[in-house]
Amino acid sequence: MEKTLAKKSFPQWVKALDSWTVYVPRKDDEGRWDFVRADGQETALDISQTTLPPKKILFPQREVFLEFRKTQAGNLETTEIKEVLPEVHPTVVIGARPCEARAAWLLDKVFGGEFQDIYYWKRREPTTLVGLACTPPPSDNCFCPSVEGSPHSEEGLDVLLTDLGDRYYVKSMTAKGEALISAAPKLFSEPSAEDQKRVKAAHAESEKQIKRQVKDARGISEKLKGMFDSPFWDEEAMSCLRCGICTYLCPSCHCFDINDEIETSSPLRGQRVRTWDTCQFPDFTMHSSGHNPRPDKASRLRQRLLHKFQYFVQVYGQIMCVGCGRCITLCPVGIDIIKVLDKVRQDGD
Amino acid sequence: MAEEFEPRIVAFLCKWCSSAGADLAGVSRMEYPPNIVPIQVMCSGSVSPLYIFSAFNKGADGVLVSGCHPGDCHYIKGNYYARRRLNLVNKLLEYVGLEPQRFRMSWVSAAEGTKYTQVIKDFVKDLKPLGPQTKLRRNA
Amino acid sequence: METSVYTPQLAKIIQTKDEVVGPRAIKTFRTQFVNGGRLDFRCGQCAMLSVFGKGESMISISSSPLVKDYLQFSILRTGRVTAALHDMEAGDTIGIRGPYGNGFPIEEWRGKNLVFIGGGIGLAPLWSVVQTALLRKREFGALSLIYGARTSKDIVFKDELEELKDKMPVHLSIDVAEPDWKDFVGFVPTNVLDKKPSPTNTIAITCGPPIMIKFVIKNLKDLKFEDEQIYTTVENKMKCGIGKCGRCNIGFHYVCKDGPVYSWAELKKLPQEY
Amino acid sequence: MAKIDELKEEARKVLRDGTVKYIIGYGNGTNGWPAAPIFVKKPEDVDRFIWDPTCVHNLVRFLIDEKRRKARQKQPDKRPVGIFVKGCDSRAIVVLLQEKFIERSDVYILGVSCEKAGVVDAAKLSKKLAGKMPKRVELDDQNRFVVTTESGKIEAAADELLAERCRECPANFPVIYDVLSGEKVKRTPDKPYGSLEKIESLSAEERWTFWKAQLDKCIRCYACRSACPMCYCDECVVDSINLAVTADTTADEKAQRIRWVQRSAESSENFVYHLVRAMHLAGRCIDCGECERVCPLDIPLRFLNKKLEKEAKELFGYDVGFDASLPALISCFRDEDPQDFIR
Repeated sequence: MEKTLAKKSFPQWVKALDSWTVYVPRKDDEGRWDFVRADGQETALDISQTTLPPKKILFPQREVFLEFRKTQAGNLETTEIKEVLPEVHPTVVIGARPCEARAAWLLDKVFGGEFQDIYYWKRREPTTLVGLACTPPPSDNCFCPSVEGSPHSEEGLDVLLTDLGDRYYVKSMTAKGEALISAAPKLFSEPSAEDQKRVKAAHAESEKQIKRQVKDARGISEKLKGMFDSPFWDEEAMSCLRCGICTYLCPSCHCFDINDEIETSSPLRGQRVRTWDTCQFPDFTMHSSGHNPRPDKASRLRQRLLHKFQYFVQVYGQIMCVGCGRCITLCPVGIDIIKVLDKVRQDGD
Repeated sequence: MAEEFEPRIVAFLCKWCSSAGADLAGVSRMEYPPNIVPIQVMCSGSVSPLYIFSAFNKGADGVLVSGCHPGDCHYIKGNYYARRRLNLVNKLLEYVGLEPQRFRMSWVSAAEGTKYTQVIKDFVKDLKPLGPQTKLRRNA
Repeated sequence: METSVYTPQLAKIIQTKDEVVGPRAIKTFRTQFVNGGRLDFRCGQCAMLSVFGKGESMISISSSPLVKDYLQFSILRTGRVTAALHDMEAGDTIGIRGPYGNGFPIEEWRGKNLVFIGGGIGLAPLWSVVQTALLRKREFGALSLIYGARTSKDIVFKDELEELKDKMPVHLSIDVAEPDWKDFVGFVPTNVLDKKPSPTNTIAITCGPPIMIKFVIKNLKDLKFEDEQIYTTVENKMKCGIGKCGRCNIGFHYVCKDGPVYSWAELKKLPQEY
Repeated sequence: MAKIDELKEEARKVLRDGTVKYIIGYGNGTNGWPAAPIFVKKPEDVDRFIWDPTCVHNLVRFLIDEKRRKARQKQPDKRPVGIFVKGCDSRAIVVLLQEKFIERSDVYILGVSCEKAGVVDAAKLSKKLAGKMPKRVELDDQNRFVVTTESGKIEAAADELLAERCRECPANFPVIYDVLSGEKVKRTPDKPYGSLEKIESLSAEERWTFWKAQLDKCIRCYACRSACPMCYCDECVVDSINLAVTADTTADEKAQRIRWVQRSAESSENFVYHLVRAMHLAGRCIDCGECERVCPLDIPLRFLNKKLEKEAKELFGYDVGFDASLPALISCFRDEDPQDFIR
């Protein structure tokens, strides 16, 4: 279903979605974007570069798996566990970037398959992603076309909005998307032939405005297979500080840790909790004996790149990186995976 | 009578004097509120800021560190180090907005049973109006 | 109501046995599910044991799948969860979820001789397939076991090994000579060279510390064993057990899901990341 | 800011005659921020070094990695490592020397004085350029920053874009160096702790709401800890298992290790982490501002450490990073240390 929505009636549309929990991107006074609950002050959608991608809504940093307690009756001690499944209200994320929705589409593959991760799906199924095509690209480090995405890609999205100046061109790809439109049908009108021509032009133009690119990503993926032991990684990781920015802020990074967190120790009461984890920290792979298969930052930079550009391709057939540029922009020491990948392509030995 | 709020205080008592002062108060059957959870440490200088933050994290309404008067320290300098370090902890807690009455340091010698009970009484009196400590507390 | 793959079933420890005492303590546990839980598994598969309040730990199931009334785990005391398990006695409750891992491809080994080569706690994962092979003795060729530990006190399943001696040749070894030790003295890989198992129509399965596996495989190659005839298990840190938390990978393989059992032919192609 | 041409010659010389293993400095970054740390081993690569107001990183952090690398090698190369330092960075070296973490012979210091100005504040510049990235930033002779972006040049008074720490910098020239470029312009900031007043003037409740709102943003990516030259513990209070596990660490040691901070990024856990880190930096933090710069959520962490630096100065008259022979702040005392808070 394809419609158009006047920009000035965008706030009414958000208000009309009152049976959903609506998230919109908002800029705080330090100029940092983040997804926040809509509170009626939305005017129009801006091209936004949120620090934390919508991943924080689908795959939150903390998820309680189960609660455990020990109860003492006389000398009989019983252990009880109670599974805690999230009850998630139907949710809409407006203003997600097409690359972030593409990352959600990749996470669907990881958390689906033979072992379904019910905590992820309890949040993913009721969530509708409304994307805004990137005309122009939100960051100077965007490179989605190089990794089989585009500023107007539709994977993972339920609705794609394209800014045509005074109105949005609304394309809904799924039933979930159509439900949002039918929540306020009178705000939408049929697209004219002129609109359709302009939206194609806008999409074509948006691809030209992408400033950075990785040539032959699939070729690099092949070449990476033979580079496990190369000293290349030591030189590239020399300035790495081993922090977790590049992975925590990446829309497609999904590694996590599971820990028991104690509220009271006797009688024992606590929760088993999933939290984000990163391959950049040493205790991610450290054995109880102290042996660490990935002992230094070079092996961890190699893991981050191989996982995204080689392992994921071998297992799921897709490149895991969606080209949003966050890890490049926010790296404190300027490690730039585009530069690293180009070096792999040019002289990877 | 409404259930009156009883603050729970974690008290790090130096083994050589404050803890002995507490024993003296007990032996002399002095009355003082039962709100403190005493933790005996070898010296007030050995109380790490981490213990204090962790006590507040686990729900303490007040934290007391009680050591020997300057000059009485069994290890000569322990209480001088504590004085400097816990002064910084006090300033930092105040700076992030924790109610200043919640953290207290005192000198109580082994002979000052009465002073010990007075410190506890004052501390409980200060904490009662504040209600439970919810700021740094872990709400699992 | 669908339940999560991460939620363990509750189980009671019905029996514990101290295999090894001291700093490298090993204890064997037999567990039974409470309120009708069950877990069907294949030899060499593992289960994630939960000690609530401490965490989880991936342990291989050392009882045979043909034994239905209990699950047996032999655990080395090495960290937070395993130390908590060692402090438990019969009647305590733990959580078990699984089974995880690909397990030994025992059906493919029909009609072949099986040589089990274990080191220290490595005998635990092997024990499941040893017991199963014994219970289905007619389907396999000759069975034999080469097992070693640092000292005679570090040998696990001491009584069971005695019984095993009349069912198959058992070649024990300890690293350093001891007064009343009559069997082989030296490392397990050297014991393998000494016993010279013949590679014809034989599968060698080895588990133990990585350094031992490395040299056992080298020696087996010297004895003309083909890569496809050598199987081993790989140890990596695991948390989810179902190939999602991202930490246990060697190359694009997730050890918890695609492993931990590998033939040397497959493992050779993967990077040295274990 | 002083030029580094003579320093480059010096760098070429020491690399050519091998007295230095490699040199840590600033080169051109590609991620949109002009400067990025580089490591030069060969004399002909010395021309890659640049020096401009975007050289904000504190390179002393890499001396920690160097020490760890040497500890892992069987026959480590004992030659010193060259490093470009600003005034604040040099004070970080003094603290590492004070704590005997490195030897003076481990490091060959190329000092550059900031003279009249200092470095730009990344957050202020990004706000001024509305998110766009600067191509080049220079300081002209009227002490104004000239910022070149792809859509032309912008000028701004130094004061507007200068990093907070530079405005309050007690000594914007290296206090320790082997070679120095630029004069030592002594500048006494009128209010050395001026930036704290904004928070100190708030009431207790307002301060709490401020810090709770800020620390609730924290996602525990530990960039602040990773960037800090003073955070070099092998085993940190927040790590889930101890990192310093060796083959002979007993099971009991690992099992009885107390988990002081939970892994969840909950407000209570974030507070314990940041408060403990602030206390561990008391009298050691040289206010290089890296913790604040690298934080992806812009949490004003510098204010935590600056507060303790101010207390250390006012309560105990303790200056950080100027004298390597001084004992650490909390392992010394004076009889006249205040004790009014003890009752």
